[in-house]
Amino acid sequence: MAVMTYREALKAAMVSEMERDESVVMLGEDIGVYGGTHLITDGLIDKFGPKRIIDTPIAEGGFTGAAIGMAMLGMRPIVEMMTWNFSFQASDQIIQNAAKLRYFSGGQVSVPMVIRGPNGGGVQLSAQHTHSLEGFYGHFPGLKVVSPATPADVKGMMLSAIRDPDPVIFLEAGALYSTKGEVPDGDEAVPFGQARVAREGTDVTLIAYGRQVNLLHRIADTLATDEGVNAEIIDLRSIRPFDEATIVASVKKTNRAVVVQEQWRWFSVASEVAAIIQEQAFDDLDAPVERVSGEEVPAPYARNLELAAFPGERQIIDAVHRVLYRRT
Amino acid sequence: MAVMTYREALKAAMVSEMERDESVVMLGEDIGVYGGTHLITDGLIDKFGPKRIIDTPIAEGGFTGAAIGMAMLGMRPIVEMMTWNFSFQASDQIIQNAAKLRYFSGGQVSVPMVIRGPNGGGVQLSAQHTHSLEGFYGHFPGLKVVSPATPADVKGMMLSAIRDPDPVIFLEAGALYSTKGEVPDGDEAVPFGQARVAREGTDVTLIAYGRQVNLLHRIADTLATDEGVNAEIIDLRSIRPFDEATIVASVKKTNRAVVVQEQWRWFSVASEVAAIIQEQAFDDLDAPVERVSGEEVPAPYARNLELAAFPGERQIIDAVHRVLYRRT
Amino acid sequence: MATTQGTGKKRRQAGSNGTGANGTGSEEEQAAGQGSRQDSGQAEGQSLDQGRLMALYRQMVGVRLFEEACQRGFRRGKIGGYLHVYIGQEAVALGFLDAFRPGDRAITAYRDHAHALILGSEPKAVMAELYGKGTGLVGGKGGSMHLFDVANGLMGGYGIVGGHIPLGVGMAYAQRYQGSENMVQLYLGDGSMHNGAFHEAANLAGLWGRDGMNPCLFIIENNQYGMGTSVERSTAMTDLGAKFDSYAIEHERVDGMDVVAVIECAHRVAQQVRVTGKPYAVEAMTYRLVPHGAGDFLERYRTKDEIAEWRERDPVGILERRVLEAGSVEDDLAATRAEAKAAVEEAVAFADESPEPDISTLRTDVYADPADVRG
Amino acid sequence: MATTQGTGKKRRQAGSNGTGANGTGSEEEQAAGQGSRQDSGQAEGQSLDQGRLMALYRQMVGVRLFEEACQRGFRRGKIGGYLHVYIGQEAVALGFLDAFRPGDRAITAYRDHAHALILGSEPKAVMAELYGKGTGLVGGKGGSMHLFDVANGLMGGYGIVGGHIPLGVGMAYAQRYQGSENMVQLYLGDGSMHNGAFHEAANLAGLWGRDGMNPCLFIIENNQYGMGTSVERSTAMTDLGAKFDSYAIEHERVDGMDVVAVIECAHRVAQQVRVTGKPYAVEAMTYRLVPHGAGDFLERYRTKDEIAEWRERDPVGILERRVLEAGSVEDDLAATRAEAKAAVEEAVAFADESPEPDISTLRTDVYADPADVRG
Ligand SMILES: Cc1ncc(C[n+]2csc(CCOP(=O)(O)OP(=O)(O)O)c2C)c(N)n1
Ligand SMILES: Cc1ncc(C[n+]2csc(CCOP(=O)(O)OP(=O)(O)O)c2C)c(N)n1
Ligand SMILES: [Mg+2]
Ligand SMILES: [Mg+2]
Repeated sequence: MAVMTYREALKAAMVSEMERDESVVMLGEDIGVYGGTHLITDGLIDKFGPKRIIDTPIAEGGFTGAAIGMAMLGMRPIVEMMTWNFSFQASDQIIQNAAKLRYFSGGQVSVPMVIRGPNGGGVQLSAQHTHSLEGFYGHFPGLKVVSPATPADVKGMMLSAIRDPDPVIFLEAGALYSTKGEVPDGDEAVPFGQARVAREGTDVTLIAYGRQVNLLHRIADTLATDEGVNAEIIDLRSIRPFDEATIVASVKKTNRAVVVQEQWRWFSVASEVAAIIQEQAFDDLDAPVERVSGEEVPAPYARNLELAAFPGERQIIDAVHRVLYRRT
Repeated sequence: MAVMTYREALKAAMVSEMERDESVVMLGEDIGVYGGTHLITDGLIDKFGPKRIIDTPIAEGGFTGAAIGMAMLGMRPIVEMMTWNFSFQASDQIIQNAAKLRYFSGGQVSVPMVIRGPNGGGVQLSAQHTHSLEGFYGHFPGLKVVSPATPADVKGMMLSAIRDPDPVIFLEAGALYSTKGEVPDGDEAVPFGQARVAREGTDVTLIAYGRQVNLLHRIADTLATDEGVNAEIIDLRSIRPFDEATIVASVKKTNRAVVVQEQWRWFSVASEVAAIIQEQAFDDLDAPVERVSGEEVPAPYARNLELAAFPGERQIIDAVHRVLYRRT
Repeated sequence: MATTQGTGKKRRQAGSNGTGANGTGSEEEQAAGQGSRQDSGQAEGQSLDQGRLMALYRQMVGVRLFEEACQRGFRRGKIGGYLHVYIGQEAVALGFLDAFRPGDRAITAYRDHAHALILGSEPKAVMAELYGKGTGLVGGKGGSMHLFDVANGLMGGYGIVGGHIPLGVGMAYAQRYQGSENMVQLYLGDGSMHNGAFHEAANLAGLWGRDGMNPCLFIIENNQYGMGTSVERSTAMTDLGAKFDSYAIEHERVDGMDVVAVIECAHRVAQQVRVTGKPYAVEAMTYRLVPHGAGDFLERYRTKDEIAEWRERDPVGILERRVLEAGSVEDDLAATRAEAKAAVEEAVAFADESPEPDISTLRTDVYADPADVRG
Repeated sequence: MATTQGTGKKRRQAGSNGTGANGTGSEEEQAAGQGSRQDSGQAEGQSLDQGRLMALYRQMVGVRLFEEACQRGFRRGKIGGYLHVYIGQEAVALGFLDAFRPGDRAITAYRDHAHALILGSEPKAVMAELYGKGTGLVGGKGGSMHLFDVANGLMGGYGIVGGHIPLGVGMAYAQRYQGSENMVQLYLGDGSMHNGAFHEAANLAGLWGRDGMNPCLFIIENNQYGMGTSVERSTAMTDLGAKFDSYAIEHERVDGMDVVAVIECAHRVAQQVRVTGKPYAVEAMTYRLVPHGAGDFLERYRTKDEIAEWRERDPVGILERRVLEAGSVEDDLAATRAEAKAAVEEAVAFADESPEPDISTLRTDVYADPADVRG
């Protein structure tokens, strides 16, 4: 165990895999000479050289597609989206090629690649630079989609992602790059398809992923100290494949659930979670599953507006009170 | 009232608006000289000339973006996606510009445009040419998304779409172009945000949009004749803005709901519908909301596989039996 | 000129089916609402007199000081998000916008402060936008990357590289379709030219221009880098203007550090674009004298020497020398700088004191009808 | 040659960090598994003897008859979805694939039957795929647009215009990275060149080729139309080869109706690409003698006369004349056609009699691990 930042843990996983496996390369904008806009890849071009750390022009579709071609011949490219907001330009390559190649080639082709970068808002980047795309990409069969929230998970899931035989959409919590946490030493891969019980509790199940998980920890503490409410927190972390069992088991215990997400409500991860719970824990639910999502507006720039656009403690506590039938 | 095909009704709406309003133009691939790959625009270039019926190169992102620019200066472009499967190449323009321009310009700019074309599968076009994108686009604030299933609605909703001050994603049921139906004469615009009760019933609420609505009619008849079950059918038709009230009212009456969609289950329209119902009709539900969706696979080519990949009568009737607690 | 008449005919045709009339009408209204800029009528080759040079100096220094104030505001935490300033590139926008006429439109990427200020946006409103205030140019909703001033012809401020280029081409089509004599100034970075959106849009411009339906002037702000990637490391063919040959779009290169050279070019090519309705491209050679953005503190991708060399060609310095040659004295310049400084300080004070946007505006401007915002 | 050595060095470098070794190994394995094609070693300018011409005629007629059988199968409802045949364009793929070596890769769009057949795919398996049978080349999952035969070097069959182009460029990088001497033949249509994916991919190819890391041969199948839109109506600059100047990629044009001319070009440029590791582009002038696809029954976009003129240059006819000149007699040709006809009939019978895919295959090949398919 060592204490590391999310950034360091992420980098450590990629470096160890690149040292272990020559077929792993990286492509992206300013990941080499510049050092990476979020310094995730800082120094790697000196360590691995320009044939493995490939600086690209501003052509997300082109270099993502090229990486798919590399993967089809047995390489294991890691593509950096400087931020996921730019991935719409690559969505045709991701959705039409990466996700479907194994299928429409009748299993003749594999696409072992990782597409990674910061996702989510919170630093006033406004409308075009603020998206939370778990549901957007998670909708498509053939893709795997993960959203780690802790340094330990970002390292362990990146190890799994690079070794995965299928394309992985790796959505990093950009706002958490500098947060610290305990990280197991060595080769501790975290498998996909397993949610994490981040806090055990008995009274209500709080479900989230990415930076909202940290928000839930604060709220759970408040609820415990101020109201004696013992909340269980589930960090989804793997969006596709999705772990239904862990959520359902928790709700069968607590009989109440609140799902929190930064992304917009309509046709989202929270919609699916609510649908799953009512399907599989119908008789155990003492209240409707509550959803707390981002406001139905493009992200605004002004600080006060941006804060109001994302789920806040007040809203979440109100939702908890509703499922507990308590007055706020 | 006149009987028309879905294709004729769609075309009639666009032609009448083009005659009424000089600012309406069309852009797309092979919509002019060729006549339109689905003959929706057949003959229009002779009628309106090449400045209003604009044949484009194969550059979905480019001509969709150009149409956004036209709309920003007060024109009302209608962009044809030859099929919606090609719209991933335009998704950056649709999601980052069309949807958000009014917001990040502080209301200085409007984008009155329609993007239309056939959506959904069923004719063995296989993985890259089979998508049902209601949830995919419906997720984004700033867009309006509609999915008409009848000739009357396709005409009435196209009239509303062209006159709408905001960008409209107009998802036509490609498989239904040749289906016939009664269409009101003249200027009968169908407003957005209102679901349609396609069949009144008392025992169970069946919810769908697009070509699955016709499937539900067949099933409702079967249920009525074979089992004396009186199903209510709701055609969502407007995906964003969404009509929650009509669904909730129906479920409060029937106490049971089955949602059917061609699109994949995860993070989809059916997820949202189930979430809404359990939120707003929790105490009225006698059974969990059932979802019947497309198989979690890219669309296969072979006829038998494709049929197995889409919701079939058997699956839907089984779901109805489950919500009715009947043995199948 | 055949082309001209050809275009004229085409426009008359457009007019004849009614759109011309409509179009022109609305265009004129807009023009009316745009006192802020008048084309200087600078003719080809004609040299600039002292008064004009001094006026340009006032504007350029105004932009430079404004951008420096932005950098301070960012360091002091008053400005959030991303901040991209125009320091070193001022002569490009200042020179081309000298040929901007009422009813014309300008569109650019996120490095957009200069374009707004030169087109006549209130410095107070621009700074307030950067400060995220309700008095901002777009009400605090967009910030530095999304400046819009439609009344003055600025159609934005965009954050996705390449994404705004098709919009500009479509606007140029609309102008002709509506029967106006106006044009679009489409600003783009060197780095954006390797993006597919550029290729698709430029091809449409060339195609539509063949029928006189695309009065679009592509202005390449070639500051040598896309973030940390030099032109040489972005493409094997580094003559960016020549890339327009693929679309049959004429092009030339201009010294983007010398506003006088830019102005000469701007008026000449703008005139051609207006008359022919065909697109044209100018590669303005310039340099970003400061980091790409706030995150760019290392600048490993370029040397101090390189920056120093380009500083010799700082557009402000070059214009200063020209103003002095034209007969002004250092005191005039100092006085002008002082005025500009005062104006910027006023803008900063205004931004600082302005209130945050009213929270009720969070849900406005999503749709024309607020009732469409649901959930 | 400096470039060669330069490239050689680079490859050795790649090798020295181990990938070369790995790569070459795996490449050789694959090569071993690919008896089906051997490079004829046709050298520059060298003319083809009667035997070679006859062999080419056999292949070309085989493709032509296969495609005609597909059209019948579609009309009879045996083939669903979209069907795009290669009739009129046979000389292009046949000529370029003559320079294909074990370990090379080919990638193309949806008009892909010819490429599969020429690379050695079983006509039975190809026809069965079109018939949607479990015995099909990809198990009935892809259909006409998605033919894959990885063992023979065919990396697909893609339905989204432009979408496959970046993949081919990435494959060429991988080949060099893995230290092989192989190359990629990247087929693209004239219509795809106006798509952003082409621009971004070609720019990467030029950039990577500068370091000898992109042995990619772009083969433009210029059949004059993208569906119903002619090259002239798609772009104002119709010299498609010249568009590669924007990426510093060398190019030439070849008569795509004369397989002998194509073969001469193919071997010469393929050799250059292998040696230099740099991309190269050839614009093959050809013509689609049939409708674009099944939906294209009106063909308003071209005249009967135009089609008739091009029929004069039908690649089968041109090759026939060459074979006869070389000394064969009409009987030989008739015999060859009969053989080919029999083979196609056999393929059709096989496809017809083959069973539908087992329903259990619906959920296979989504992920490597079927357990990842959930819900
Ligand atoms: C599609 C996309 N990819 C990446 C980015 C991140 N990014 C912002 S500015 C920039 C460099 C753009 O360079 P250039 O076009 O030359 O403009 P300049 O900043 O030099 O004015 C990049 C890569 C983006 N905004 N959009
Ligand atoms: C992105 C995209 N847009 C539109 C289509 C529909 N479409 C299929 S083939 C075709 C024409 C392509 O022309 P070209 O590249 O010249 O190839 P050809 O068919 O002539 O061989 C079009 C527009 C598509 N498949 N993909
Ligand atoms: Mg630049
Ligand atoms: Mg073609």
